[in-house]
Amino acid sequence: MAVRIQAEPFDTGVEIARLTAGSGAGAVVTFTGLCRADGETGTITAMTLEHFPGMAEEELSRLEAEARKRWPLLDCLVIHRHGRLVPGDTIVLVITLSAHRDAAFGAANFLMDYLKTSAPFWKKEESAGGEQWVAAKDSDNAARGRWTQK
Amino acid sequence: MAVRIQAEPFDTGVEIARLTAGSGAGAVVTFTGLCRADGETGTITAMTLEHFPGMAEEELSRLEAEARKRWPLLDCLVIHRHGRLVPGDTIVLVITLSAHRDAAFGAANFLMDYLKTSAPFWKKEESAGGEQWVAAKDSDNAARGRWTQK
Amino acid sequence: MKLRYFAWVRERIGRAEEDIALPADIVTVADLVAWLKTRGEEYEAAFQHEKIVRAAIDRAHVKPEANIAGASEIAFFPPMTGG
Amino acid sequence: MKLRYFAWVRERIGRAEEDIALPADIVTVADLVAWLKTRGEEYEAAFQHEKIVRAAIDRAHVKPEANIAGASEIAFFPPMTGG
Repeated sequence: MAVRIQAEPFDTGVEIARLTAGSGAGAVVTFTGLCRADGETGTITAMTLEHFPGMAEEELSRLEAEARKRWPLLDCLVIHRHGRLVPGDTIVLVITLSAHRDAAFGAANFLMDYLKTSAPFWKKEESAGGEQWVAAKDSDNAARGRWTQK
Repeated sequence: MAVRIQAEPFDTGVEIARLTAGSGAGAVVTFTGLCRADGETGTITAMTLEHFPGMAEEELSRLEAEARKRWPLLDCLVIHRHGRLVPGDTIVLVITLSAHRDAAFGAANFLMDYLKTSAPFWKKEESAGGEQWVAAKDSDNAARGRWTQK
Repeated sequence: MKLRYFAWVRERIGRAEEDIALPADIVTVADLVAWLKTRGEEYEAAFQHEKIVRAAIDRAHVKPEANIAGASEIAFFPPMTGG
Repeated sequence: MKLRYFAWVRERIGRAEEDIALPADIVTVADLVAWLKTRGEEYEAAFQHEKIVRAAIDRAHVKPEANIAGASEIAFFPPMTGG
């Protein structure tokens, strides 16, 4: 399964090159999520991503399998980091490969929407005022809803 | 203007890293289009991309400006190659950076849809049977139509 | 039964996991939450807004009405905020 | 007037560009296409299905009814197939 949970940074360029070589793909879409200083709880200096080891891998693998069922993907990769990150650090990488762009865009979008609301990760942000857990966003649940309403 | 027309290959990883560094972005979306052996006119050995120098740059710059007007982008890059390419070669790269993923995904999708139907590039494919110009696809015009129907 | 807690559920309960012998009349996840809330202030705080807390049985998301029969591990955690 | 041709329009006409003095009664791009078609078989072949051929005045897309007054360069080409 092309799913990885890791504390270490990833190199988006290396991952794209590795997946694309010899794939026969006509379309490669990537999404990279990064830690922003302008966090959900205010201006932050760092964040810590807690996760549920084991379930995180299983849940992302389930999402990947669902994406492959819905779109004709030639390949697919999801990397999610955990641990302490500072603004500018990468958090998540999704890469989708397909013959045509609709499938690659659709699957990358779908994976991000579901990942946000179902992969067991939790963000705690650090700011001058202390530490605070990030609350789930209604907009993320709405985004996920898009995929089940038709 | 972050628009480049070139015969040379590009390095997606290098371009992503360059745009992302210090951008403050929370979301980076990339689309890479590649030459496929399974071409529009059959199994191909190569293709040649003809373009209208000058107008190609201007048209892509107009599309970029329109994307920046519609979505809050922190940065944006479009690279399109011309000349002779073989299967596996990169053709086009779109990178969009924003605070949140909706804008980055939306703008990348929009740029690709418009680029396909309005940037002055034409593909001629080479196969065992000779050379043949690629015909414009109805599906590309339909994809473009999505952005004007609301 | 092994119970696991994550994020602020873990912080409020004060531990990441525990093994507890459950009364025989606990059938669903909702029953388990109701029973845990009787075990002390820390559980009451964690499940104060119990509809917010999510559950997973053996690493798969479940709803409050899910039957816990056969489960070897049940986890409780806030809505996910990854990505 | 400088005229430029691309892709199969260029191949059918047999040249990439040319400078032509246009009759004064040509007002629109459509007028220009109709007049070009009278100049020989190669133009007739290029504009055989004239609704398919696209035009640009000074590097901007225009419709057949666009006025060519003030134009310094008009280009004709098939529907785009880049990306």
